[in-house]
Amino acid sequence: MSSTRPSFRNPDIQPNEAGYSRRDYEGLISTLCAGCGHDSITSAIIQACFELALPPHRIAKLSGIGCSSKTPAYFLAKSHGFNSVHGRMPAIATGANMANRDLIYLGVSGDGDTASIGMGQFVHVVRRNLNMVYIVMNNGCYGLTKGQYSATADKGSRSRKGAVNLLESIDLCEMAIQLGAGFVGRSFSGDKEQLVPLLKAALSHHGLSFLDVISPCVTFNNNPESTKSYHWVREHREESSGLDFVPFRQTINTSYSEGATEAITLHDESVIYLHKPKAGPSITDRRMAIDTLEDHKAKGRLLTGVLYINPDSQDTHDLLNTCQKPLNSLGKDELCPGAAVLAAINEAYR
Amino acid sequence: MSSTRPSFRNPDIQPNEAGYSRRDYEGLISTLCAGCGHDSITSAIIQACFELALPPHRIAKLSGIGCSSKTPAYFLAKSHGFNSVHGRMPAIATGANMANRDLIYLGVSGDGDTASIGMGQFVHVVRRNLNMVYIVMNNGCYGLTKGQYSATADKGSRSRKGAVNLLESIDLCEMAIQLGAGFVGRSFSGDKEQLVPLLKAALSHHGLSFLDVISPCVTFNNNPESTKSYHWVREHREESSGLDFVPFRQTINTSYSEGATEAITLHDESVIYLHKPKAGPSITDRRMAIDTLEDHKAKGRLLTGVLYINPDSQDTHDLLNTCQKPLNSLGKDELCPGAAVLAAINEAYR
Amino acid sequence: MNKIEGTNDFVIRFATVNGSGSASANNLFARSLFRMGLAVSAKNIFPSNIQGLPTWYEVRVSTSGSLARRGGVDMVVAVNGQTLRQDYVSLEPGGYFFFDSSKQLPEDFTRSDITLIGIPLTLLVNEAFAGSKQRPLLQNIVYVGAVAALLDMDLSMLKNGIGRQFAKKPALAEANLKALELGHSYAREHHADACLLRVRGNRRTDNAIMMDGNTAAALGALYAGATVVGWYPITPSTSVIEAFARYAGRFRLDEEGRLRVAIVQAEDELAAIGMVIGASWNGARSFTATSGPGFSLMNEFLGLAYFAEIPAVLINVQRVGPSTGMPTRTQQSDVLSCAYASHGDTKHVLLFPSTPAECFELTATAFDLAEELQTPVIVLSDLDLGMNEHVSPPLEWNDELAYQRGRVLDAVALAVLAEKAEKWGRYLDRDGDGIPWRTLPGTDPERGVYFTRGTSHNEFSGYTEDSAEYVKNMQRLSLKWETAKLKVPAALIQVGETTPGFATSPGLIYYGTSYAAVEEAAALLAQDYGLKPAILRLRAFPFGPEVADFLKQHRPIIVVEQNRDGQMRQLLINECSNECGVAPVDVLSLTLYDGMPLASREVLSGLRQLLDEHGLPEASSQSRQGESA
Amino acid sequence: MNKIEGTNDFVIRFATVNGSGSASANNLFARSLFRMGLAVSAKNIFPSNIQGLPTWYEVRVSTSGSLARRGGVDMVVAVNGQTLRQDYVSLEPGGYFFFDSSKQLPEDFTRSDITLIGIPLTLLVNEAFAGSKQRPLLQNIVYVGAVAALLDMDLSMLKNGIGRQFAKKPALAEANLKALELGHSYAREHHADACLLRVRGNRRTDNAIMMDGNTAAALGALYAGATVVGWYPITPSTSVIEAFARYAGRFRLDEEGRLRVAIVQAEDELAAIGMVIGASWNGARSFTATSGPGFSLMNEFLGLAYFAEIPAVLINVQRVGPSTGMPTRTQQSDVLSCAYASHGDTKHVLLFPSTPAECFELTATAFDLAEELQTPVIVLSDLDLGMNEHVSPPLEWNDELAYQRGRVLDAVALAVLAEKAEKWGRYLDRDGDGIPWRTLPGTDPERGVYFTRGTSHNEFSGYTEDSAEYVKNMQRLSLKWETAKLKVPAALIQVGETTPGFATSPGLIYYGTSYAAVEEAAALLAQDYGLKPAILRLRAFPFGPEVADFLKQHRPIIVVEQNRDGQMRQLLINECSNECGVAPVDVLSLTLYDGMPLASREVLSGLRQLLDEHGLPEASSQSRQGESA
Ligand SMILES: Cc1ncc(C[n+]2csc(CCOP(=O)(O)OP(=O)(O)O)c2C)c(N)n1
Ligand SMILES: Cc1ncc(C[n+]2csc(CCOP(=O)(O)OP(=O)(O)O)c2C)c(N)n1
Ligand code: SF4
Ligand code: SF4
Ligand SMILES: [Mg+2]
Ligand SMILES: [Mg+2]
Repeated sequence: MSSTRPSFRNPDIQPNEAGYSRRDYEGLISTLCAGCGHDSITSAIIQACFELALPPHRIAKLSGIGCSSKTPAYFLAKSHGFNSVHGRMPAIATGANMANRDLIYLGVSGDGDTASIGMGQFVHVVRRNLNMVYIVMNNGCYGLTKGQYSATADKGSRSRKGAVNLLESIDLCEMAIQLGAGFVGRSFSGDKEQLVPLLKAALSHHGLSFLDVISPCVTFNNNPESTKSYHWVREHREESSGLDFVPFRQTINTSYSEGATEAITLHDESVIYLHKPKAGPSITDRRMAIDTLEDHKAKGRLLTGVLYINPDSQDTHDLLNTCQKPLNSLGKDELCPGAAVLAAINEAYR
Repeated sequence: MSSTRPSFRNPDIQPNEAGYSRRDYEGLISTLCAGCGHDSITSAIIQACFELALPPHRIAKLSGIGCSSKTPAYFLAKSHGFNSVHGRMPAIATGANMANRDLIYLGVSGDGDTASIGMGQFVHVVRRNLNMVYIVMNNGCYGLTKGQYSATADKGSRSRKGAVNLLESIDLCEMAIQLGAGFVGRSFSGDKEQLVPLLKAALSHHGLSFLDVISPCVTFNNNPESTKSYHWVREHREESSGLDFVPFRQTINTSYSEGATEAITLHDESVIYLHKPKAGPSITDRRMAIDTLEDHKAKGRLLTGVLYINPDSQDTHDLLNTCQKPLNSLGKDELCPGAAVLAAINEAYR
Repeated sequence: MNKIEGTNDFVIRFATVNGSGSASANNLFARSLFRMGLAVSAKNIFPSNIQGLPTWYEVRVSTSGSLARRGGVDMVVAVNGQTLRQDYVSLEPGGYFFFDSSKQLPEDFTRSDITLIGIPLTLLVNEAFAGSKQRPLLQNIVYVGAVAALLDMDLSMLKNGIGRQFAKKPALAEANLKALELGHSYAREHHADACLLRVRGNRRTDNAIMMDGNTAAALGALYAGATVVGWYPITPSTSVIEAFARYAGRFRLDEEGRLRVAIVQAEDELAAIGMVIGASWNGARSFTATSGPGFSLMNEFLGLAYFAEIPAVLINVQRVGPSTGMPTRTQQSDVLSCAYASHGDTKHVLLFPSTPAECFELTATAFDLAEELQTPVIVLSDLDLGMNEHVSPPLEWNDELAYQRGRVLDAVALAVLAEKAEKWGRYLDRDGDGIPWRTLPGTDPERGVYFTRGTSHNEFSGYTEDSAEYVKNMQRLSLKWETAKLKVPAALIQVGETTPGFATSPGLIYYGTSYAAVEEAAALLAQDYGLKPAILRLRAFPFGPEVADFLKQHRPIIVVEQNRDGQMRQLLINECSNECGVAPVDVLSLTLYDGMPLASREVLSGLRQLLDEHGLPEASSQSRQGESA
Repeated sequence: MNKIEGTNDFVIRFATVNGSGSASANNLFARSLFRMGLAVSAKNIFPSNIQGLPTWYEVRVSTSGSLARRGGVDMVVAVNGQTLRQDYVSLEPGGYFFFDSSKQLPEDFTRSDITLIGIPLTLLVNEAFAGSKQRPLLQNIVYVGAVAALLDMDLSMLKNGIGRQFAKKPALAEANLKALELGHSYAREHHADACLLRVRGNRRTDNAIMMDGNTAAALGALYAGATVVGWYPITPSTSVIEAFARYAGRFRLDEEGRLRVAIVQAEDELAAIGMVIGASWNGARSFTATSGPGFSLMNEFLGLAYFAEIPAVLINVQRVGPSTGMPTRTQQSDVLSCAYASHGDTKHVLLFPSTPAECFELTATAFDLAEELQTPVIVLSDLDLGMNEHVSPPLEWNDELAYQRGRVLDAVALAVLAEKAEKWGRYLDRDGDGIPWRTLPGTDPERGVYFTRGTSHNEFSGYTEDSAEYVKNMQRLSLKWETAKLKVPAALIQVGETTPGFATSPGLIYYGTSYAAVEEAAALLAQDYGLKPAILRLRAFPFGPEVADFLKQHRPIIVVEQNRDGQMRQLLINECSNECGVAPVDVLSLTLYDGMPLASREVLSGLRQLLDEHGLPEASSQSRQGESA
């Protein structure tokens, strides 16, 4: 389908351009339920990082608490990871990113972790446009505490026990777009074809990339009346546009425009090519993006793919005007004004 | 301007239909800065409650922490009040409302109190559509802690000290509409003509009524480059539509339709009449409401007035299917299953 | 080899995989023993995970009637390949290793001090239930049947249990009964005399129930008239709310089928406790249930409730900390953080139930106390008590007793006050005990209104920055604390016997879920060493005068608790030592905090070690079998 | 009437309205006294409000050099109508009542034991500055000029001060100088001999600075190399961050004008501390500043940092609790909640600065300790220390000393380890002191990676639910705590003298901002009663061995602190009494917690009362003038 997808047939054997094999991006064996959507996302993350040839140790994995938040243990065993507390991944990510702007930050959260207890932090990390990838593994329920509805459960959705959810559902993508995220996408754990390039594009974007990935909980929320079930998503999904992602090293030598209806160049000169069914509204128009989302919702359809990109977004460091050198690498000479200055300061207080 | 505005000229003397004078709705003397927008909102609240002839003791006033959150001490001295902790008014309001669905809940918050520390609670109280009026006295800054930017400060807005705010601004009205609030309005502390009927309508609505009232902080954020200053708001404001509110007792006997382009009947049969410049999109259409808001923002204009109403909204009690009788009034006979039932329960565990 | 033998006195551990249905089979087994009248303790040791990881279920039966975990394993039913080795090693010498002989055991499984009991579970089931999707579930029942055979246990209770469980699904009932027989007859046939453990029905537990503490606490709240719940899911407290919701759905419907209760799943624990405070302020009985991490998030609001004097009931089902810790293991380590939660000078009332019956009783009491004292009351349960099913006295309720709603002035009372021209202020101490009178919103058009705040306030709830008014209010709160000491449930004391070699009888202090293990250990002390310590079981904080008395009378004092830092010991010294003059050096700490339900053997050996220094005599009688573990 | 007299020894209170510009005038006055070399203490007593409410500014000068608030008021400058009566009443007999005589005093102001000094401030200003918008501000300078005249104070320092302040606005400087003269000459003319208080320059405070503790703490963080700040505004901690940002803007710019620091205004305190933890985990020095309510919100995250062993520096500028309490009053009441913050078994390192110099020093130390111990370190300041300007030794920095970054393995160290085939695990105790080695993200492609978690972990940071591994880890944390005792700043001890009538010299223990008042009270005890107690000033928790020694040696022990419940006393007993055997009854509590900066008179009278029972001798010399207040 996509001309850019690497053709390695046996990725475990053939290394990527940085010399890492796919196995170098794997993690511990998952302890999640067999069939859990989260495991598929885990493997898409592995694939995306492998394909992008990211050095694993330059990635930091962060998460909150929940089945979803356990996944960082199951990918990228060569990356430092931080499984923090419930709903507070964004704060940890913000601090970590402030300390070292040179690493890649990959945050994983759940819909409970983000849309309930973590709502405040979600809103504000988006608003600050922190340079990170923020993935919500969205199953509409609290997996780890055994299946309570979460705030992303759709109104009218039915749980395994038959209870109908009457509360409004929170659309995290729409919120993220509204709040100024630079990159927003939605996908489905069951569709690696879409998820992998989406992840790659998100990893290359400068600023906050938010990905809402519907990820069925087979144990507690996979009955067909649940809008977060494999069945429902497969039936109601629509793709915004086909997506090719061409990382910056390749863009220099290649032109991949055939058939693409829109090409968006990111900060690092990677390019996203979109293949839309018809030449629709541009994905870089914030209001259009929201409108398109709402349109699909009104029709009872779930729109997936890249939903919005602002290729020029400024991240938190840009906004704070911090130096290019990672703050955690500054030496005492760069940090401490010294005794002589202190004498002058003392003087000013006499 | 409005045919329904009561014509009492000296409200201190003439009582309302419930026999209360305007003074019965007043509170302690304000200790806010002279000229603070919050004081004007206070007086609009007094006016609205007086005009609606609400029995003061049937109202509960709730707030968080901040200059704004102090105001409940300055109105409705005959109502129980609860000045709680920073950002947590919604939780207190939720509990209180659950305990007694028969009182009127008037929550006051600030933009710091709601859009920063209180963001999570704001989102979720809206989502639950709690039957209350939720007022944000929005000055774009933290008044009580001396003027730091809040999350509603507009991007590009300049503080008194000259610092430019680079972060995205949060539009609480847009969020509230998106999250399912039943009634959303925006106003300006400097415009009582608009604010009083808006408050009256909000008080009559069943479900969550959210009011974002721009309320300049004269001490820390009233320079003309601030988009929350008297000057700026006066220059950039636009009214969605003129507004008449006719409480249900009066609607029975009167017809006030002249010139109105839209009439919306609330749950209690009160009617809101809108007078729009031209017959525009209906205020009961959620997506239109968001669109109109965004339209004005794009033009650099601040839209005020009723922004959205869902006259059929279901509140938290409706969603939870709780009994009509206030829970705090139930007696032991209605609450306690008794020893005989307990014996049966014990039996089931043998 | 000496096989372990005994009737109604052993420990069996089922080693299985979670999410595989073994829990219900194991439960069937334990409950059947209970129904036979045995003193049974059943501990579910499960991972923080939904499916596929090792789980153990430990069942102990005791002739002495002890309901404690004992320690040590006499038989292991090792049906989880992941832990086979560990389970093999864990077995006591003389014990029985029950395994699925469909597969060979590893070659180095060469213990000669145990008895191997192989049952080809997989093969049996595959054969008998070919094609059935239920096979994995039925396999669990097969081992139950086999174990029953080994113990020479009457099958009727097990069959009854299956009947009850599948009352509405006869096909399943039939399959399960078949599986039970399958295991039973295989074991009979192939391991007829292998096992010397026996089960015989008796009547030790007449009238008792077998229930988890969370259900009991939920019922306590229901009976006490709780109507508003704000909560957020967290293990191991979630089932308190689930049980409450279930019973409310049955017993709290009005004529129109509407609920006389509002249960709000909050967005987090900050909101949950906020809702409780809002509802209580407005006159409803309200509560939340949570565990450590959630409790930590409630700190700010608890200070508000303390200072603004708003009732609130909080059930903290403790798990292993710090931080996320071990969410599915038990501990008593939130004592200090609960007692002094929130910044500033704050103290909170705590209750410590020991059994499901007490979870019921003390939760109900918590509502009375919270309203009488106008302050938060925290019921400190724990995972062991809350989630394991305990044999317990039945729940008791006296219909004659009224709810104690505390000092609330209604419109009539306000009118009377006004007539008598008596002063009322929200924080005015009219009665000299530190407890003021409150009013509820909406009470009266003219009287009794006040403004609630977390800022400093005077007697009339007016905002104040006046030093004297602030101090006066804080001192009244201290006085209220003194009043609380006399209102909370008193500690329960068992008198000891003067012990040769000791100046006084030593004093044991414990609380909560430690009770069964401590009581058993104390009984063993008496039996084996002739040492009969006095025992005090704390049921509440603040401590009543009986606690200081006890501290005064006994040396040494040993406080047994399930945390690292001896948190309750610290509270005892902080709060009582001024009164009773006890020197901290005389208050010893026995802390056992590995996350497992307390085992009597561990307590006993800990006590012995501590008492040794004080001259514990030689064991008088024979050391108990297997006690060396 | 005996007028109060004295040179360089008095208390003046300015009673004004906040937001009226009086603060800067009062400040000018106090700083001028300081520049004259006097020992001056200046306390701003302000409301939790922005404008229009009563504010006091209390200036004390002492010949003895004490920098404490004294208690009592010798002169009040009563220019706030709202508090006129209260100010009138508050005055000591013999004192001076300075008022705006543009208006008449109420008729019932009839005290005959004080001297009235009327100055028609409003009239003077209206006349001299007709039409000027600056009138309200200038009026403040007028009273300063008048007070200077009454004290016979040389105007040069005041004039200098005005010159400095308005260096860039000559027109304003001129107006202010005129106002100063106006007040001065009016007072000279009309009240020439009214006042017997005098000010004479001397050199008591050579080399000292006058600074608020928050600025000093900010500088400490700057010097210690803090680069990431997560914070949320809250009184009285906000100015720590403001000062830090100000200095960072000057001293932390790179060549391109970019900041070598990231200061993030968080959405709340949960996020603020989370950012600190994230940044510290990633190898930056990071801190936050907050106060009580904010601290309560940080409980959950602090438990994570404790358990996952992540450095974090937190400055808690305490205010009056519980709950919102009195946000603009001072207290030391977060001691217990900081020491044991978060659920589960947790303990945190606390530091207690007493002066701005120590705010600087201990904040810098906090960063070293946090990284060396890999744990949160909380600097416990308070509103008095943080927001009032104190005369203090200058800030001191030694350029030779390196930052102590603790045990971090970089790529080279990892390679060396690998070569030597030595084991490394994130939580492995290689050195036997409980402190493990950490690595930073991004360090090395192959080595040193680990997974950080708040769940239970083994030595290699793997998730574990194993009881033994859990306990081992917890015990290592206890060992680390023991190690910390020797690393934290030791308590400072002044030896006492054996006191007639006492078995040993009594021991005074205090900490933090109480220092000036306690030291002065102790000096007075010695002077008036010949009683010279030993004094121990705590500077850190956990306590070093010197603290237990001190507790062992002195009777009685008196712990002076600014909270209701004697929180530090509890910590002392909890942590030391096992070692030193002190009986809690011997540890007395002097708690003064009304929210005002501690006054030496109050401390003295409190001490006397407590010591009386132990046979305090009669006052030897004359009781000090005015001390009866
Ligand atoms: C403060 C706190 N509250 C509650 C919990 C219990 N808890 C653990 S995971 C979880 C919900 C997880 O839901 P989600 O984020 O959707 O993840 P999922 O398991 O569905 O992937 C909760 C409530 C906790 N760990 N900490
Ligand atoms: C937990 C907590 N953090 C911080 C504060 C300090 N604080 C008091 S009011 C306030 C901000 C108020 O801003 P806003 O809600 O906009 O109210 P305004 O004063 O502008 O009306 C803050 C941060 C607090 N009281 N509690
Ligand atoms: S419970 Fe649900 S979310 Fe959790 S691992 Fe199982 S399937 Fe996945
Ligand atoms: S500081 Fe600002 S918000 Fe606060 S009272 Fe003054 S003007 Fe109003
Ligand atoms: Mg989920
Ligand atoms: Mg504000």
